Amino acid sequence: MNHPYLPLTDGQRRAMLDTIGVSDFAELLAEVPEELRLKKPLDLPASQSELELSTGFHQLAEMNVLPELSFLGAGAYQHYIPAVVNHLAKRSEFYTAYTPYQPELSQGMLQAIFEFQSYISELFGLPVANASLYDGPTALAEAVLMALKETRRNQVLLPETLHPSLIEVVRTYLRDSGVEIIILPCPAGVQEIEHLAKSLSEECAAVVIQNPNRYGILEDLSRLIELTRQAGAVPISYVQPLTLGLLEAPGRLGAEIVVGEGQPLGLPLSYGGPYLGLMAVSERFMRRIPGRLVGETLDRDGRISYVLTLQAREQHIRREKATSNICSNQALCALRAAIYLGVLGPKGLHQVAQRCYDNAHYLAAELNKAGFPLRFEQPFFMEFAIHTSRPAADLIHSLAARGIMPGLDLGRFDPALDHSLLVCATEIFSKTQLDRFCTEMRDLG
Amino acid sequence: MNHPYLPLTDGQRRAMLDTIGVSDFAELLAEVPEELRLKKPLDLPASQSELELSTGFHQLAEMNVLPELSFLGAGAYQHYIPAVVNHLAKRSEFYTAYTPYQPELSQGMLQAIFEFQSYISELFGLPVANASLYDGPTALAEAVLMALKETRRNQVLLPETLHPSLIEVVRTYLRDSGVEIIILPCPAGVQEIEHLAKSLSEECAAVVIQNPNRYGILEDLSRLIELTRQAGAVPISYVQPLTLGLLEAPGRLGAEIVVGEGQPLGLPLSYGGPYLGLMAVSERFMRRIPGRLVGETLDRDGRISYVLTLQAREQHIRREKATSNICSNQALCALRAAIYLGVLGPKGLHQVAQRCYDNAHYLAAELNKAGFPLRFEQPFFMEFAIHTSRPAADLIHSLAARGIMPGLDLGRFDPALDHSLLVCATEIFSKTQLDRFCTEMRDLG
Amino acid sequence: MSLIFEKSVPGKTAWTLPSSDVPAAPLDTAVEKQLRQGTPRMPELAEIDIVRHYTELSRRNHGVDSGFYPLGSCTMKYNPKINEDIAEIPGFQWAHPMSPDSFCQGSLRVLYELEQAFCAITGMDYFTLQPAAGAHGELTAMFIIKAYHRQRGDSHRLKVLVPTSAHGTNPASAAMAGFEPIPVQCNAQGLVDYDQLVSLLDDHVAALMLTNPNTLGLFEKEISAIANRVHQAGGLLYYDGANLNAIMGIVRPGDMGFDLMHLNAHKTFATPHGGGGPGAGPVGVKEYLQPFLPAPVLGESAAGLFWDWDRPQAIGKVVGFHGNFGVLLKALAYIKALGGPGLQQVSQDAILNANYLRARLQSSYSVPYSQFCMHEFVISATNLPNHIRALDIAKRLIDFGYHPPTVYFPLIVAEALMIEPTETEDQATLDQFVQTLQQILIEAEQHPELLTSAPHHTPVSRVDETRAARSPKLHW
Amino acid sequence: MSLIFEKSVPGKTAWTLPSSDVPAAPLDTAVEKQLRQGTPRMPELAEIDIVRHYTELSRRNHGVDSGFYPLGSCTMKYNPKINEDIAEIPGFQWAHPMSPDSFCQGSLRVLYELEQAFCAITGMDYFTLQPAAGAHGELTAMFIIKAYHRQRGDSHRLKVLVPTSAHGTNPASAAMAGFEPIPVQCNAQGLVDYDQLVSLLDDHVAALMLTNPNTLGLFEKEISAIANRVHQAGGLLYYDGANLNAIMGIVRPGDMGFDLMHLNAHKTFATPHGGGGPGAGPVGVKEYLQPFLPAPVLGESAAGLFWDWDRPQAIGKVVGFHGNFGVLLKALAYIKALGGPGLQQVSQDAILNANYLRARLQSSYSVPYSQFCMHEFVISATNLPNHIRALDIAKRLIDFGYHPPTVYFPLIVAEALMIEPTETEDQATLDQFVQTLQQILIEAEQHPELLTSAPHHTPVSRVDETRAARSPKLHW
Repeated sequence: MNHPYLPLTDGQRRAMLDTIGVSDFAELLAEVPEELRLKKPLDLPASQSELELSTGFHQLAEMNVLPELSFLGAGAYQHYIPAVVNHLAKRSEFYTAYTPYQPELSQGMLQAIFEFQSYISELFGLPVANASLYDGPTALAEAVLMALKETRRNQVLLPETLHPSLIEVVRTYLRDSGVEIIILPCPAGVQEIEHLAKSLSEECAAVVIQNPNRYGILEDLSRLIELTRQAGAVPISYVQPLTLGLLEAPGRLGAEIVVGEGQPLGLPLSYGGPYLGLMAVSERFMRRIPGRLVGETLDRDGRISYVLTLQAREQHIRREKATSNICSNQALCALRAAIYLGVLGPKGLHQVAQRCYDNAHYLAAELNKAGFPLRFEQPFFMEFAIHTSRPAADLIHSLAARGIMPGLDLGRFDPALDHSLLVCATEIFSKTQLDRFCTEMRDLG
Repeated sequence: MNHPYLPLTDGQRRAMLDTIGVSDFAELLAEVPEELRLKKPLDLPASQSELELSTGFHQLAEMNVLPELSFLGAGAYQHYIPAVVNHLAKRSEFYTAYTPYQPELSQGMLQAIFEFQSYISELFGLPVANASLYDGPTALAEAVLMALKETRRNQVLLPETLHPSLIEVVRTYLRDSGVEIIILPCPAGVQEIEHLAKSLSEECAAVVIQNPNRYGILEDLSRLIELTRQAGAVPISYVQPLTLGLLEAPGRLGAEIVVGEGQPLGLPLSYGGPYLGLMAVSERFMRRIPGRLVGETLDRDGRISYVLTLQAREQHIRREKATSNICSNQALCALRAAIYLGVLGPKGLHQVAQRCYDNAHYLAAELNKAGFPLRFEQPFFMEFAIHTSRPAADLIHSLAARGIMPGLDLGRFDPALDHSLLVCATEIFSKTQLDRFCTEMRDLG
Repeated sequence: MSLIFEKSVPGKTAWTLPSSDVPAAPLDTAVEKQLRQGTPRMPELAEIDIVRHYTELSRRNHGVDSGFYPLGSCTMKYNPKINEDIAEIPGFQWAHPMSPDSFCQGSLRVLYELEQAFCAITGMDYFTLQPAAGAHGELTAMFIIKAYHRQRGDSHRLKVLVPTSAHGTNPASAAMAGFEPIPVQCNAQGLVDYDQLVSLLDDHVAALMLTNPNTLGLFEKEISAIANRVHQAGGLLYYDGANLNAIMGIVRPGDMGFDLMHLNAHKTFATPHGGGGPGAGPVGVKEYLQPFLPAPVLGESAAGLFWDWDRPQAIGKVVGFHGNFGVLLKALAYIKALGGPGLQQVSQDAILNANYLRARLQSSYSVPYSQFCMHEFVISATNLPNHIRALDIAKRLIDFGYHPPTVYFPLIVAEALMIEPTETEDQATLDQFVQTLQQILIEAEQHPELLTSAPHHTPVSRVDETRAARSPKLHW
Repeated sequence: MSLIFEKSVPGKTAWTLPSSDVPAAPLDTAVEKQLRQGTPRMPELAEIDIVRHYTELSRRNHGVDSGFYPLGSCTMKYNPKINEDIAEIPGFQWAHPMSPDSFCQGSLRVLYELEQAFCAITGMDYFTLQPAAGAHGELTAMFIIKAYHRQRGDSHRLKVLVPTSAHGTNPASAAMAGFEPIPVQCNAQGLVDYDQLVSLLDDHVAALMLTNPNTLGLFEKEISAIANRVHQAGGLLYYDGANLNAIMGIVRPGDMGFDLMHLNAHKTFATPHGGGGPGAGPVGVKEYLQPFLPAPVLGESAAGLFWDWDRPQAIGKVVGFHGNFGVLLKALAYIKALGGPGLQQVSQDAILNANYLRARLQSSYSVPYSQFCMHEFVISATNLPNHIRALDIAKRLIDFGYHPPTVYFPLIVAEALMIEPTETEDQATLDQFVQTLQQILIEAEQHPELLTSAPHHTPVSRVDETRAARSPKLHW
């Protein structure tokens, strides 16, 4: 069989079997019991040529409806990705490499990840950032596990204002572990200080605060962290990293673990993945942090070089005693994020955050004029919930027909909010586009 | 001014002016007469951000109508381009380099071009292929100039079956040169042997045969070449290189110069450029051939290496005595062609040519059944002219509304052919697609 | 080379944003209170600076496109370029994971077809595509095993048997899910010690984790008997799919008696691993475990495909959205490109290449196990002259343009070099590699310093890993 | 490294085509007669072989993304990445050049906007975008000049004056169009010898070809007087736009008295030159030369833009279709990204960088002309110790990661090194370059063999150009 992906020719196969000293391939399978062997071909469609693949997948892609304007956020955000991100991350020396186990041959990726850690450490305000985790929610689950181990306590407080998938993933990771998960109700759309104060006890290992929260609202982060620390629990902050162009690094406000979803940093939406789990921790968690860490060192000639370090935490050394089972991470996504942050620079980061803020606030004001008031009277950042007179699900379908995805039907998470829409406005929109959205909403709403 | 493309900062600019010893930039312009200096800003739109550029150009691209199925060829062909072509040609070491003047730093491009020359030499059946020219028609014009110089004769015979732009470009290059261009009428759609025989004289420097010709028809190449040689003129062959998967190399049939348009070898249509002028010549033209040549040599340590050679032909050495003024060529396009040919291999090249042939002949037969007979009863390769009962221009607009571009209105070149359509079927079409075309033609024709 | 931070020049920019006619919103007091103090320490650079920085970094890195990469257990096969282009089709790239299902029928179809293909290849009945990586798939499987026993009232089953040759992720995943991993020794043939295994089976055993072929590249031929005994004892059999590349079209985990498994899209299905990730670790189960799969699962109705959230016994979500879609998409493209016979040829060629290398190397190097291997094999660099170690050989290989094999794994072989050529190398590459390894042996005898001081042509020489760990410097 | 042909293994393939249900057509006798005898000697390779071959080749090449590339007269500036993406938008990439105009309004709009922008930048009235490269633009311009004089009954005007400092393409283009190039000397200031020029003007002069700033990077300050005299003599003034990068927003050829010009999209407008091409060499003319532009020209009607073929005085087509559209598209994107003030800053920074380098180098190297330069300048490597030549310096620069400057051009300066930093380098890069050049001077004194044996770290050492030309081997 000849195939572009299979460089062996029949002649080579024959010669190689001769060298091995067998007369046919089947002899090599001597150890595979006959009765287990597959008797029929795999039940799969026939091999496709590249042209067919290309055509077929373009057709599949066209079955997706891509709105002209989308105000859907809710954990995955459409930001502008500068062209250089793709051009550079697509250098094949990067994307066809494996984990940099051999540092001399991998200084490129190791340095890129060291720089990535530096960005995250700086943005999050904590000294130790890892080389990435799978995504934001799994990073949060790992954070919670760390806090449980470190405090040896057995309870976690999760405000209802966390994105539902955060709560779900943490639940999955802790199911049957004996850890008590307490969901704190937040009818006003924010975690109330008094309520957290009442809920905290000496059993609490961690409190998780998402800021901005699931409704795009800003929590009173400093005070929530302070309360948590006072109770001896670990304050864990969950962030959309681009908001940190305006907002203080949670680590500097006292959070001991900061995690977040790195997708906004130069990754396409891609129906939910691959994304990028971000994590930074305070010193005391350095030897507990899951995932790879790249450290600086010297080579034999005294040159600065980079290497995977503190591997004694990891599964391939410690096996069942490892801090986590994580092995693969999202290194290529981390590379993209690093390139993206390099393009932004400090001013660009501030500019993007500010523009998101401005766009969202202009849009909220205009939607309010158009008859869609805010659902929660709370300060927000780049996402906000509005009240709709028609069920949000209906509204979405009406607007979609005009090429607009107006946001998330909050009824999907909470039936009581089925007349609420979560609207997100990033920096990509012009005033004309925002105005068009408002006009269409007024027409149809 | 700060801009992503301008790395100097105002601080650096200031410091550099200080080092130079001037107080402001204007002093550096001391030699530029004040009265010539532009007094107002350039009349151009304001600087756009990358996001605006991206959006704006996508909007412009959408103003082009891309049919679902296009049977338009006529000198530019839609073949399948394997993914590796772009991935490899887009390596920035290739595309951000200049002409390989410094061989030690340019072995990559030099070897790639040497390999390109080897492919063209082999396909065309001649020993000397250059590193590329601008496009097929300019390559032909250069070929004619070479033949004129070599033979010291003063007349060129161009059959009417050459693509009109070939004739036009040759005319442009020879206007006012005193060279006589004789266009040989070809009412049957091919150059008739007898007619050429009658037209040839001792004044003739060259005869150009396009094969397949402007109507996709196969000329009687061997005999036309033979006649030309007998008259002491230079036979120049013009080819669509992919047909050479089936057809004999013109050099082996006696052509002394073979030129062609390399676009089919892995280049997108791109509204006509950048394309790829191909040229190979016999030994006697080696020191007359225009354009760059890469030759093999050795380095000081005896290693095989590659270098631009026979530069004494070229303008930067010989100035007005150069064989041509050419300096830039289409090296990056040649690189793409080389990668493409490497992917095809000998079997793939044959397969593509055969599939084009099969598809075109099936389509012609089906269109004939649908009421569109061949315009010329001549053997063709992958393009053919059909007779349409409605004006071809009308038919094109009717079919376009159904997503099909049926071909070229031959009336654009020759008013007498305004009820003729030149139809091209490459390897990219499935039978289903060809059948759909025939059905739509029957409906509308 | 300098860090990107060290190249910063204040005032440079690589970023542009359209000028805006949206009025600047006054900052809310809540924002004012949280406003970032000071400017983050990030570099200021022009576009060319960034391009040159990462271009240079890339040239200090080795990928499959750069040369042979026989990293055992990592299956570094060629990553087809068309798959990269497919993943960049805007309809896929900009589909939002929270869009209503009716907007995402293309993406859902991709996932659906991939589930079907994985079932066909593995003999499992259902798949979840959520897990983001192999170890994540293992963890998901452990959660499923736990849920299964709980539902049967078997919550006391907390032991998971793990062969000592297993990947480190196995015991780690079991532990993370709250199980107690119990090691099972290997016998002299490199296979699971059947008797010891049987002796460990009791009603506290939740599962056996096994990869087959195992990490020595050897097929566990007693697998049917093992499966029977584990099942009889009430345990489940979990298949670590890291080595699936050895068996496609030859045997199927589902037919060998495994109840559930994960696979690694980035290994077997050729999706780029990008310097450590992303990957994808889909988990397949037999019918009876289907209720426990993470929610949501794909359903099909007259209106098309949809996410079915009504899954009362599900273990819950294991990622934020639907898994690493971009990776899964490439895996499907790979499967479609090869088809059934092609995938079988993949495994056959992987096995052939490994046995060929093994046959050619066994006159020079110690090959600890005598039977034919599957897709990879281990050599042992013991008893080499001049105290040369496996690491020295690995580093010396770098000088010849090779990425070294995996070293010091599996732990049960001393001075192990674990070689996995994959099917995407041809005989000529393998022959050159053999020749190099033979030459290195001669060097070990005659010029051992060539090995101990290797590598010589890399941007840095052998790095001090101890120093890095002693006083960690983890950021600029 | 081996040629791709040498890597061939019969039976390998990297190509697939869908299986076809179109019946195989019997070959026509005409085809039978012309059927290729034997299989062409092309390599048979798998996809990975091709990928590794070209990846390795790329790593043996230097581009702007790899480092500083101060190749005088070639304007090796940074190529913005967004422009590559724009050129790959399917609507542009798959527009057919023979499509009816109504199908191509997007592409036509691009060309139209670019013509407008070029007019604004150069002060010309009309542009043709057909010419495929700079030299091709020169040739087109020569054809236009010829047509102009013919139409005026001045067909005897066959002399074209060309300064000795001009690019070789100038005399070659003039000759190719049937003119007789007449050299004009330079004076001690590196400028055109005005008196000699005047003495050459007569009624056989068709035109003067001039680049301003000239190839020494010096501004021809007598340009107004020159233009007057040439015009008085009935000649036309042609501007070689190779050095346009020096003057955007500062002066315009149209305002300096030039009648027509070409420009180089791949130099001034940052489109990649790809190892020698493609480029684009649009030609701009004043109103009175517009009738002679190649046909077709862009027209605008109520129905949109269209190609106007009704051009009786046109010189004819100079390329097969509409020019290098993909290149022109990138040029427009570049112009839009910068806008008017941005382009002015481009030229200012190009001038500043050149003068800065010149100022810093003049204490170490001989700088033959004393006035400030524009975007580039020439140093002369004469009187160096130990018979070190410009070429040695160039080759030694390679060891430090630089592409050398242009050497031995312009011909009027002995041992010339022509340095053009462009505006896309910053001060730090220039400072390092200066430091390297100074160090090389010290080496020339102390270790001349370091220079004469350079380069040392490249895949090949200094190559034997003579051998290549003596017995040319031009293919495998």
